[in-house]
Amino acid sequence: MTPDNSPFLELSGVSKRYGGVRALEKVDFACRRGSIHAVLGENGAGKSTLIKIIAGVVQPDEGTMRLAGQQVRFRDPLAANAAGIVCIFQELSLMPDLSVADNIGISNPPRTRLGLIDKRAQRRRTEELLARVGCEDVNPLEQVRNLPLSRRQMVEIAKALGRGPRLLILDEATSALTSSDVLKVYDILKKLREEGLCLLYISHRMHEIEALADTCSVFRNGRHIETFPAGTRSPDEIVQLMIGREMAHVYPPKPEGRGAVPPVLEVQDLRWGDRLNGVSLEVGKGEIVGLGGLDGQGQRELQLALFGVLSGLSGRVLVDGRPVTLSSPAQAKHRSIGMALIPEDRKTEGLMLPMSIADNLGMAAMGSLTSGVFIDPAKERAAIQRMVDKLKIKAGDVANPVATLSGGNQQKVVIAKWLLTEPRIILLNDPTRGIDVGTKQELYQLLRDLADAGASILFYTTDYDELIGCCDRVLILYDGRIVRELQGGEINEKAIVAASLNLGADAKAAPANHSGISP
Amino acid sequence: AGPEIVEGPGYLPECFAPWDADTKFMKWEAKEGPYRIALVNGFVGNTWRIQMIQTAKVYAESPGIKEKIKEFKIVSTGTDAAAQLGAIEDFINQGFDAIVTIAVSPEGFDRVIRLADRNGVVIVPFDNTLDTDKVMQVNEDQYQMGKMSGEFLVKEMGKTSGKILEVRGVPGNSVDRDRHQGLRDALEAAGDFEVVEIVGNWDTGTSQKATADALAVHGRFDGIFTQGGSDGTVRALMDAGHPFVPIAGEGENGFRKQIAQHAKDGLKGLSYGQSPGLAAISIKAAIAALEGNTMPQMISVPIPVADYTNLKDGENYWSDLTDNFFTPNEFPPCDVNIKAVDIMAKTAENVE
Amino acid sequence: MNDLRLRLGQNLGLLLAIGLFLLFWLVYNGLHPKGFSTAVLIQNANESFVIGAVAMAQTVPVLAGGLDLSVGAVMTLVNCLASVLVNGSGWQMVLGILVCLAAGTLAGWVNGAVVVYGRIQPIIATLATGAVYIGIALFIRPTPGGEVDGDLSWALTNDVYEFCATYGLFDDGEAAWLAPFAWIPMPMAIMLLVIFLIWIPFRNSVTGRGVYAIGSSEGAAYMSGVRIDRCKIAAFTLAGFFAGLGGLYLALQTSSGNADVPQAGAYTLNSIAAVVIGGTSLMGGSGGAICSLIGAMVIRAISFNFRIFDIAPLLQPLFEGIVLLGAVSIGAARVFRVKNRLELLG
Amino acid sequence: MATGSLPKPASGWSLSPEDKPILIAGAFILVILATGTAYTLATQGTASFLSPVYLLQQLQVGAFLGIVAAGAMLVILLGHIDLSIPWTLTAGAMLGSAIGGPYAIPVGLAVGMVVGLMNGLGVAYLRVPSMIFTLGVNAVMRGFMVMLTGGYAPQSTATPLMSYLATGNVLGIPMPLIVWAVLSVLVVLLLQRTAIGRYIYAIGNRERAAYLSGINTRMVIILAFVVSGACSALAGVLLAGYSSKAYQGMGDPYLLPAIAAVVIGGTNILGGRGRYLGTVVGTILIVLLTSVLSVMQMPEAGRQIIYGLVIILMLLVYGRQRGVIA
Ligand SMILES: Nc1ncnc2c1ncn2[C@@H]1O[C@H](COP(=O)(O)OP(=O)(O)OP(=O)(O)O)[C@@H](O)[C@H]1O
Ligand SMILES: Nc1ncnc2c1ncn2[C@@H]1O[C@H](COP(=O)(O)OP(=O)(O)OP(=O)(O)O)[C@@H](O)[C@H]1O
Ligand SMILES: [Mg+2]
Ligand SMILES: [Mg+2]
Repeated sequence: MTPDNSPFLELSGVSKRYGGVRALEKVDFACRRGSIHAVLGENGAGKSTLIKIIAGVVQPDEGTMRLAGQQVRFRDPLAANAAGIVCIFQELSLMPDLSVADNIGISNPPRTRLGLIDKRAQRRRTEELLARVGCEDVNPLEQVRNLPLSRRQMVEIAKALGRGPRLLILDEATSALTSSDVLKVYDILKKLREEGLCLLYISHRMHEIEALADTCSVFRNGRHIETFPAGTRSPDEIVQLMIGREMAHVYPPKPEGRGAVPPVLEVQDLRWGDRLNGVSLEVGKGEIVGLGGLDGQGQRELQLALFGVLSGLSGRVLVDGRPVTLSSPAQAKHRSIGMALIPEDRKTEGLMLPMSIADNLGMAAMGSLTSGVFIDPAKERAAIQRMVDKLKIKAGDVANPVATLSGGNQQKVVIAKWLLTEPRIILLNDPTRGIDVGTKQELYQLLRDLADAGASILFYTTDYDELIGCCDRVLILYDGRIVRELQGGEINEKAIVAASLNLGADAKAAPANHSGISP
Repeated sequence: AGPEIVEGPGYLPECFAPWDADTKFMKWEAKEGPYRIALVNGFVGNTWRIQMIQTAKVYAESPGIKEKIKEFKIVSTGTDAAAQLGAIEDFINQGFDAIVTIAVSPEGFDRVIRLADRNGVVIVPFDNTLDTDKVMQVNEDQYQMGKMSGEFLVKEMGKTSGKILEVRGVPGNSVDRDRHQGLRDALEAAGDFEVVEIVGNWDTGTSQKATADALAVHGRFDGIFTQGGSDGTVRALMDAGHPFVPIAGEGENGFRKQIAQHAKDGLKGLSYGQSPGLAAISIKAAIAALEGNTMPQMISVPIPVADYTNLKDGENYWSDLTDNFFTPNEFPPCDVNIKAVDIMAKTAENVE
Repeated sequence: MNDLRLRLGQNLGLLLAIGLFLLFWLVYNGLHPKGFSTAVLIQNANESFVIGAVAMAQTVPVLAGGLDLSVGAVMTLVNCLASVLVNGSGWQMVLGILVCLAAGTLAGWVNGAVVVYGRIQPIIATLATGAVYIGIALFIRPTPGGEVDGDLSWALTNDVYEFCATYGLFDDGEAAWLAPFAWIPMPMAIMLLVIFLIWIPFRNSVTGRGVYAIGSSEGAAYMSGVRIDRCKIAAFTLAGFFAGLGGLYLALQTSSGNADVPQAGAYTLNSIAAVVIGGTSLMGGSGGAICSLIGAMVIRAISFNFRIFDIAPLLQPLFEGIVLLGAVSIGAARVFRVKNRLELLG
Repeated sequence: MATGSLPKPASGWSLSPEDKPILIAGAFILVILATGTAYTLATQGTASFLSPVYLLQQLQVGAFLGIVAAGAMLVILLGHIDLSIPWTLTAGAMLGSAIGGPYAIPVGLAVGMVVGLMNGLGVAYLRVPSMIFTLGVNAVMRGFMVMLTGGYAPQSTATPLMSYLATGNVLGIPMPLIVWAVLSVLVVLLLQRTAIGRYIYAIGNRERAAYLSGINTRMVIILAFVVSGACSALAGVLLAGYSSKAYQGMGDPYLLPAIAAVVIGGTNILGGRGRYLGTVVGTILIVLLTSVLSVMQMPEAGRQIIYGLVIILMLLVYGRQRGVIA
């Protein structure tokens, strides 16, 4: 099914294999100018491979690509870029030590007569681009490493815009954005569409697709399944196309009317620098407590603090009523506390990418896999197999590097690694980032099962749906403090958004960068 | 103003012997004492240099010299020519009267010599000397050491052909070059010898390993010349079960102990010594020059040599002391009487 | 104001190094009988030039995220080459100097090519090429020696006045307009020229910034369309040029060449120390050649003080080691201020 | 991949990237021996390089380097480097023999461990790059030894036990080889069968993730440096036994060859990947190459060039590193 007016980009018969894995199989694909084209599919369906081929990052094994009618083949991203193809990859492509301005102007900066970089002009251009994505608050001289993840993603978008794209590709480029930023991105993308750009949009967030896409293409197992105009299929139908089967309920049912549960984790007046300003909370046995709020209100710091990563804390943390001092993850992991943290960035914080899947799975629970000083191979193999089965990790061979797994399966490995330690308190930081709906559903079920088995879960997510669907209680952080606790029926989008903006609290306006959103 | 070139004979010829008949004599304007003298060492980190520094320190404190020195400073700059030249220039700037030095490189002193001459400073390179005749230098004759060793080997082997193992020193160094040349000239003059060359870096372990390899591959040698790390060479010989053969080497106490112990089994050894005591003689020469005496441009210090026939425990080697120090240290004609045992092992008894 | 604070914050390491240098250098000059004189300045500048150039050489590959263990070897190679080439008539000398600089640059380019096209880790690739360069240096100069033009050597190791006087420039250096600059030591003048004509333009070029980008995140740089290969080769090539400049100057300073293996090794290791003391991260991405030049000057200024203070000669190496260890550990103070331990981990 | 804890399926002809360097280095060893033999056949008509005496002797001498390289490898696997090897080795040997008697060896090893502990503390707690901290520690140890030697010249003679361990043999097998073999077994067990071994690879791959996995990364780093220090000191003690004395600067010829041996054996210089067997093969390669070049009386210039080219060549044939985006 090809669009009627002539396609801007056209792929025919494109295949790509990685060893035995068929990432793409005889794919025909086309997209038009002036439209937003969504690419959908499960984890590992081949979406990223598709756009990597378009963007010149990898070379197809066979097939041809035509751009505006011309046959093309890109050696590297630079060549694709020259042809007007700009890509915002799933993995951020910013240089953390360089300033925002240097990042944005990295490949084609304004130059002086001598051919050197014109710093002043570059700065001006950076300010314009930042303004265009609504990030006026970011200083162009600031090093990117000092920006929070959500700002970085916005800088990434500004950078892409600065390169004058004809075809703009966003591969899960919004996965770390807060909903207010997402709205800004919507506006930008719609404007670009009007300007006649061709946009490829990959996201696992169905409502983003609904809000934006003109056309949708679904991929499954490396094959192009179907392309259809947006709105002609219901979300359930789309999901069914993606996973090739019927979807049950996304979220498992919450347990009803539970009585008072004894708190396992208690936090009293926790403070850290200017990021945590007196957080107090309790998490009971078997409870899933959501952490909500705008991004960067101290949720990440709270979890890191509990996990022993931060120093210079004040306040009290009690586990099972006993005060504990946590000064390292090793201590937090210890059986007497039994804490686990699923970190935000799986590639740098969760996994040793070049090491095998098996090694990664065993890494946190090494203590329980050894007999005496030596690792017990039988015990280890059994434990790993158990986790692969339990989380349905799609891996050919657990001796392969974990880097060869798709993002979703990598995330499962991170979670499985911690499940092996049999944690009683689980801290989750955006665990479903960049994960397809099918896998998400499995994860939600898993969390509920863990809670039912007695674990206490503190679940930070930027996705309201997850807070609503998954959590027994939701705590909203604002400026390093808990401003609102929502329970039962109170947990709805309106309440969450209102609390996140700290509306209702006395006249304290939301910070400038997050204004402009109406619940 | 730099030194004047004058006619000999020089001052105290029994100590400050001219190198050869062609050696020029130099004379600086006499200066009032006491003097400020600096010793600019390069590399530090082997026993020889440490012994040299100790000797210089003790000598500067010794009666008769102490009174003539107002300030005595020692710095080690490491194997960095720029730093060494910088240090020398710095001491010239600071107004020192004489600078005694072991050159990191035999070249490159043109600039500091120019500056020294402008400022009337006496520079005395010793041990690793310079390839120039513009300064007064102190050394033992390295070529002669090689030659003497070659002649000794020929004499002890009692034949005019055979296979000789030559364990060389640090490649590229002028000392290595001169000793090597001396040996080769002596052997060439005496007959038809096959020489196998290996590099021992003047280091016990390296020469031991290189010797072991050569023995394993070449089988038998009739004589051995080793520039340094001599005890390692002998040890390799013993480990390989190679019969003892005539050997010429450095002045390490360990080597002399081995000779003394095994001479009767055939380890007929010669031990010459590049003495750390050169530092003391150089200081003495610097003072003599500052006092306005006529000095040879190149001072030849007699080579302290001993062989298996005249080794004497407690006199030119010490069987109860560590292997590492260099036995020849004192030069009575120069009134340098600092014994190696006194500075390098004075607390050896206390250590037990 | 805000910008200034940001810039200062991004250059704390450099500020610290400048502070250290001033501390050591002012104490030294204060106690030196001829402190703060041109003679002392010339001597200090001469002594610091080579290590400074080699430290700058080390910096560029480090910025791109790789160490160059061959800088000392390239320096030595060019030093030996210069001892053969830099003499004769004026034009021969100019040609000799150009050939020497070109040789250093070529050696650097080879390093870059091995790293880029051979895809070998820089640290190990340059360990190997360094051995090759030393071997070539030994072939050129099996024993130390050679002859470098005496006048040139004298002129370039003194102040600007002496340089003009030697070559009869600007009324033998007496020109009135020259007076304010006459005291500047030639090595300092050369270094300033190199910084302004080579380093700063490089830093502000697309390729130069690409070097920083690669050191910061190679994958991101590639995705951003940075020409990785070109930038890496440029980094190593520029390193070769700087190292060659150091070797050339050493030849002028010593009017000879010396293929001294330990000396080459010492220069390489000192260059890394200088880079660290100057505040350039060994991980790459931030810092710069000027930082490392200051770092090298700190190292030198420490040893200047050994000639002023009376320290027992056999204690000096220990003292030196402790000061070095202290200097490189100063950055560690940061560790105790960091409240988020993740920031310390790569 | 790094440790291959679970068996891999037979992947046909293709070698695992970990095995390839080992086989190639092994083949190169044969090339070196063949070249040497051709030389001796031509010059003396003997094949001395193939004689058991020569080979055993190389293994005996290689053991010193092998022991140093074992320690160096642990540190390199972490993504660090230990430049303090030369003077740790020397200090272990000098202080060990200064004490003498039955305590010589324990004291020597303890010295190495203390130096390693200093390195570890500096790297793990102060977070100073190991490249530079160990360089400083090396300078300090050298200064310390210089200070001790002047005027105090302690006893430097190796004890009989040290000499026996370095030059004795059991059933014709040189003792150092046995010591090396025992150490190797321990290192292999450590790397492959203990949690610490896994942690070393994990930290070498990504320290941040290892830390967040609840690994006490500081302890692991310190431990690796302590083991490296102990290995250096052990080599020093044996070397003192071999030369029957300890002396200044005895460790200088060991640093670069040890690093080269580790790298030629296929260990990634940036950490995280490498097998111990590779280090053993790399050691033997370096020792044989040195020895053959020495016997062939190759001048220093040629020797340096050959070392450099061999390293580059080996790494080139090992296959080029992964691209940037892998
Ligand atoms: N570099 C690679 N080496 C080996 N296999 C790869 C590689 N890159 C991708 N694959 C394989 O190709 C298939 C398609 O991957 P791709 O990244 O395109 O999926 P995706 O649709 O983007 O998934 P996700 O939604 O998880 O991002 C996967 O099964 C993966 O195993
Ligand atoms: N280096 C590699 N070697 C082998 N296979 C790989 C490699 N990289 C990726 N793959 C395969 O490619 C597939 C997709 O990888 P990719 O990282 O593109 O995931 P993704 O589709 O983007 O997933 P997600 O949306 O979950 O992030 C995986 O299934 C994985 O098996
Ligand atoms: Mg993808
Ligand atoms: Mg992915």
